Amino acid sequence: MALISYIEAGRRAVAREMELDPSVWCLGEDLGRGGVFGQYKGLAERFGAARVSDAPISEAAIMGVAVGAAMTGTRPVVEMRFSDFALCAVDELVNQAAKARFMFGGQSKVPITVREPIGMWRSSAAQHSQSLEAWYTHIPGLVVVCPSTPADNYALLRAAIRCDDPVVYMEHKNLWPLEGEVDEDAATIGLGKAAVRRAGGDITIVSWSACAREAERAGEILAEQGVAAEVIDLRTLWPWDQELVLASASKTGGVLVAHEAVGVSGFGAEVAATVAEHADVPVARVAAPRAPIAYAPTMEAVVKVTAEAIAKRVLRMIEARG
Amino acid sequence: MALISYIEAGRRAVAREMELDPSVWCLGEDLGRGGVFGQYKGLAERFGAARVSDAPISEAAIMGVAVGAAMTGTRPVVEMRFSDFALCAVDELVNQAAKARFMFGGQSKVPITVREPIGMWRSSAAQHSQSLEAWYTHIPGLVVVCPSTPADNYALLRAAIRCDDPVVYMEHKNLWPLEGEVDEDAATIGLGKAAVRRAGGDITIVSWSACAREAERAGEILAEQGVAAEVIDLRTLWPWDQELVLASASKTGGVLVAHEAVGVSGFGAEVAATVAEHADVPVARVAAPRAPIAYAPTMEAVVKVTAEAIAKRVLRMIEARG
Amino acid sequence: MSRPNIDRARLRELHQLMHRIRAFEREAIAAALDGRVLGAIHPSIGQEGVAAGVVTNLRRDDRLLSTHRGHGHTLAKGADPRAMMCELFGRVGGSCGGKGGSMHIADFGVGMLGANGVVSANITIAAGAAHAIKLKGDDRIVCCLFGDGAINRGPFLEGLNWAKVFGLPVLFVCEDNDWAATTRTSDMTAGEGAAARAAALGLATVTVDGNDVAAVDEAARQAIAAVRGGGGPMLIHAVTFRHTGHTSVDPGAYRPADEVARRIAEEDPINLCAQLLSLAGVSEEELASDVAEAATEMAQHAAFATEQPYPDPAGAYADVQDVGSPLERAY
Amino acid sequence: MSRPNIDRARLRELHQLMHRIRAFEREAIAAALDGRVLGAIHPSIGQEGVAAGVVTNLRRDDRLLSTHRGHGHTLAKGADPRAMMCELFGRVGGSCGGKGGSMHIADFGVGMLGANGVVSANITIAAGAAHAIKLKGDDRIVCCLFGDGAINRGPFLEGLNWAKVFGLPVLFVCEDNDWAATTRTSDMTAGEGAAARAAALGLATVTVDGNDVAAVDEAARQAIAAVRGGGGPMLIHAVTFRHTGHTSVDPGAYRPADEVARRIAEEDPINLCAQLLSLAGVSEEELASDVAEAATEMAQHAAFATEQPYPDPAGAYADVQDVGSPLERAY
Ligand SMILES: Cc1ncc(C[n+]2csc(CCOP(=O)(O)OP(=O)(O)O)c2C)c(N)n1
Ligand SMILES: Cc1ncc(C[n+]2csc(CCOP(=O)(O)OP(=O)(O)O)c2C)c(N)n1
Ligand SMILES: [Mg+2]
Ligand SMILES: [Mg+2]
Repeated sequence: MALISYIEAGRRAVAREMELDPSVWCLGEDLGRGGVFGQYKGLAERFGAARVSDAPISEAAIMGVAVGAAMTGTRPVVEMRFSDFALCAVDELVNQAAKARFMFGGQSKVPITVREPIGMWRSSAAQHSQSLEAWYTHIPGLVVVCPSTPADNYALLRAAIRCDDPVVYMEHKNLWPLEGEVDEDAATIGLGKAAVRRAGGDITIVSWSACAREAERAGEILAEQGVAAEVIDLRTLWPWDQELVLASASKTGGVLVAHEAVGVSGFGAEVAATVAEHADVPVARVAAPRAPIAYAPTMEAVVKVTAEAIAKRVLRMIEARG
Repeated sequence: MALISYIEAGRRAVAREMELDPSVWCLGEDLGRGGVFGQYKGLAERFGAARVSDAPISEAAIMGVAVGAAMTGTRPVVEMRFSDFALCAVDELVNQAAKARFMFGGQSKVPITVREPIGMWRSSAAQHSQSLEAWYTHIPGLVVVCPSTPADNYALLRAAIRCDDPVVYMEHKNLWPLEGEVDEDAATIGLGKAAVRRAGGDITIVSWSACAREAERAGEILAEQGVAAEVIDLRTLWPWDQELVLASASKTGGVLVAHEAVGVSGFGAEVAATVAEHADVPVARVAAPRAPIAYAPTMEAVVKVTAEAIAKRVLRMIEARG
Repeated sequence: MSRPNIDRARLRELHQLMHRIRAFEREAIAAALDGRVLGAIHPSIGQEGVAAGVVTNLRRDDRLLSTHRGHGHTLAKGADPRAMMCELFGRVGGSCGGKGGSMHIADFGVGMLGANGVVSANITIAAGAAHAIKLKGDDRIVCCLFGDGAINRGPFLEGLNWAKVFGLPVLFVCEDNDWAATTRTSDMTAGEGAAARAAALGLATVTVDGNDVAAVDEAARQAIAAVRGGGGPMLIHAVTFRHTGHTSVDPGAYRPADEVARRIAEEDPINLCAQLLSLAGVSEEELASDVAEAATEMAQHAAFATEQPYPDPAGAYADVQDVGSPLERAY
Repeated sequence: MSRPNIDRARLRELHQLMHRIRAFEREAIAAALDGRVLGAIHPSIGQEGVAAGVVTNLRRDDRLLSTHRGHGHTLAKGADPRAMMCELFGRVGGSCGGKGGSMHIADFGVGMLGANGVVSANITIAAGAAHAIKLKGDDRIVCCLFGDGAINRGPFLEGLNWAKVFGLPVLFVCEDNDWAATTRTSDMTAGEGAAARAAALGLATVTVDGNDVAAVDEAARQAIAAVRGGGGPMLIHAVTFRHTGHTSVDPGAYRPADEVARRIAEEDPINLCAQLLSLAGVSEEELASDVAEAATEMAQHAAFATEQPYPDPAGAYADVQDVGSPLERAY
């Protein structure tokens, strides 16, 4: 066990998989110098420039090259820098990577891990702050992972690299410095397994990524007010742990989904709809308004989902129960 | 009033707006010869090649050019041929068109209408059959329209072209030949208004695009079995007619959402979640499995949402009421 | 017209292959007309010189990336025509189990990594397959064919730049048939076209008459040797002509009839090849037997495909992904 | 060093403008260091010769599309530096109401249609603005600046091809500072670069020393006249150097220190311009006053911006769209 940061956990996960499997390699802009956030620091020195490869500013090529290289026996880790820039490579991800196995009748798999850092971070404004995880959950063929702790980032990134499906792997930029205990020898977590961050019997709060930390804090706030919230961090959005969520829902009698992304057609809608279909309990969502993200801190902060907002909404749900 | 097809209605809508407003123009591949489905037949001859412009196979440029031309006083109608190819222009639509007005503090609007034909159509397989309307509903700044009748295609396409927001306008390829009465002098329908296709008090069925025709047929099947379904065609997905749907839900006591797109994180999730949040009634969804669309007709047909499947699901909901 | 160094046997092989490609597509077009083939078919009739001349110079373990107009490329790479025909028919036994159809035909067993429904998308994928070869250090190469319309999409720039920057073993072939669907490509293409653009990216380029299969064969042989030898990526610009409409249902009325008629008469790669063979002493009977054999072979495959059942619908849920069932909580 | 035809008054103007740009950015960097500016700042210090030499040759009603490194371009187009400073500070009174920040700075009132956070995205937008001009038939032109890294993205190909095919009035300017973030661009760029690629697309091109503001001025004047005269799109390849890191927080350690020091010493456009002015008889005092005035002006703007409040949070919901409220059933 070691106390390391979320970013360092990601770095070590890549390094470990590169050690174990010579077919793993990384490609993306500025990786030779460690990547724009330092997620690849030292890896080019350790594994060579061929396996930790710089790239031109060519997102479409980065993704397309990874698809071709994955169909022919390598396991690329694709770095998109900001998930917003992955919008320059959507054909490659959605029409090619996600569909190749199916279209070709199973002749090929496309084992790529696409790292797409998401989220609001230091006044980055509309083109560097998006959280579009819901999009990828809608695309057959893709796996979607949104880790929120160093331990999960380590274990899930390793699982993603080992997975034979194309995985959209979304780290949250605001979590880079977050520290936590990581057991580098633990078994990898199965994709699709949620974590119960806090047990409770009064209400279920479902979240993921950085917002899961807010949900945990909301759990604490609520505890002070005598409400025992069960806080579930999905970690993986496709597949997602419906069993766990539905079991918790029947136990607590209510589910609130909280996420940083825009509420309309966010993944919270899928969770809420699924719960509504399968469990007869009230559901609610707390998410961002349908507006781009502004630069100025006041306007940026107001659209952010906070622990306080989550707790407030839970209290309204509890009240409504009468 | 005239009996015309869905495709012809779209053609006439564009022609009418081009007559009324000299700043309206169209751009896309093969428009000079009438467009790949004939949606622009005769327009180049009538309005000149400059206003009905061919384009290189450059989806990113087609969209980006439209953005620049829209910010400077023209109203481009962008033809993407198949919505699948619009995935080659996502940065331009999502990072640029949708955000420009906001990012620049209201200095500019981006009045583009992006025509993206969607849907399964004659063994077109995985890269020519997608329905990704849910994606665009998740993006602040965008309006999303999915008409299902010739009259709506006429009126809504005119409304879209007049709208100052970027509109993603999704016609369904399977509806091209559908005929219906169109009043070319009627007022344009407001974006965001749903249509009640069939009134009923037992259950609410919500749908849009080609699937709305299946929903209507399901209404007929159910009527034969003594179930009075209220069938709502949303027509516009953003904004969408929540008032109408919620009012119907309280009246009927249950809502089923049906759509052709993949169920997971489809727009049906948003509708179902909203209903579950605001009305205490059962909700259910009928939609495609999370799989790419196959070529062979047997495998294509099995994932299609039919009137029969909708009716069956409704009957299960009614049964569950006890 | 006489030529030095004509390898008669080689040319005869190419003649046979071109006829097989044409016969295959004639069957496919007929089947599309009568509803046995349901999806779109993009015939390459008239362009067989490029498919035959380029692709037969590849090794079986070399990789090929193709386009929406890929039957010829796929056959030339050695794919089983019976499985291909079944795929077009969407039947059991198809190369992709009926999931892809014409636009996604693939046979990984012979290194054919897929046609593609998105113009230009195969270019970066080809660069990726070549990148994998470089990482592994073997001596395969990748061949990537695309149309003249494809050079106006971003992946052309990004893919060629990538291949050159990393010195990858990939041969790009622009199959220039003058048209992109209903648009004359030159109307929408600035500058001198594929070769000039590739040259500006530092690639060595060759322009060749794509209707002269012997010339294509020679150019491809040389280019492939250079690429395999570590010379980095190259581009062949092959000028050819499609005889049919863009798809099997396109009458092609937008093209001047006289131009089409003239080019078919003067530039058909099969005719030109047959003339060369005649001059080289191949008899009319031999040439005719190439036609007949090809026709018979492909008619048999079409008849076979016609008899096959459609796939089990349950296949719609297979081959999606390892993690997360498509039917998990399906609606 | 002496030059024929130096227009002293013009050069002095450029000198003043370059100092204003530099002073603006020094204030911005200082504010980023102490937390008054929160978002990323990409300084163009060292590259002012391009901004000043090119953009001042545009008319006020011409249109400009810029990049993430766009302060200089924006100032040169005549935007209000006070509003710009407020924008960088995310305060009331900012050019974009505090919604955009440095990477999205825009002033439509002076034809500055936006910096852009996505590399290369401005190229097709610029083609579109030029397309609108052509449709309307007026005599404006569009100027689009981008970096040397931007030429490896698809929109470079698609946008230049489009502009040439439609004969549009747009001047593309590749501001080549040798680096793209931490990567030496030449390592990731095949062929001869921007001008060769543009030439392959049929554009007339000019390469100019971007650190010689007089040369840039002259090249831009000629190019703009040609473009405005209906000659179609052109590209200027301007070679320059950024003195700072990629962003204000980037120490730039990946660049050899000696190379950076040498290039700053030898190639600074402001120094070079001052030397020319000296030779042309402008006094040391006059030159020093340009520095001082620029510094004073921008310090005042920074002081002003520092005093402004942050915008009302409710602005987060405004300027989204006409149809459909962002708060409708918000959660
Ligand atoms: C990205 C994209 N845009 C548009 C299309 C529609 N389309 C299919 S084939 C074709 C023409 C392609 O022309 P070219 O590259 O010259 O190939 P050819 O058909 O002539 O063989 C077009 C526009 C597509 N499949 N993909
Ligand atoms: C599509 C995209 N990819 C990556 C980035 C991240 N990025 C911002 S600036 C930059 C370097 C750009 O280099 P260049 O075009 O030469 O401009 P310079 O910064 O040198 O002015 C990169 C990679 C981005 N903003 N957009
Ligand atoms: Mg062509
Ligand atoms: Mg640069």
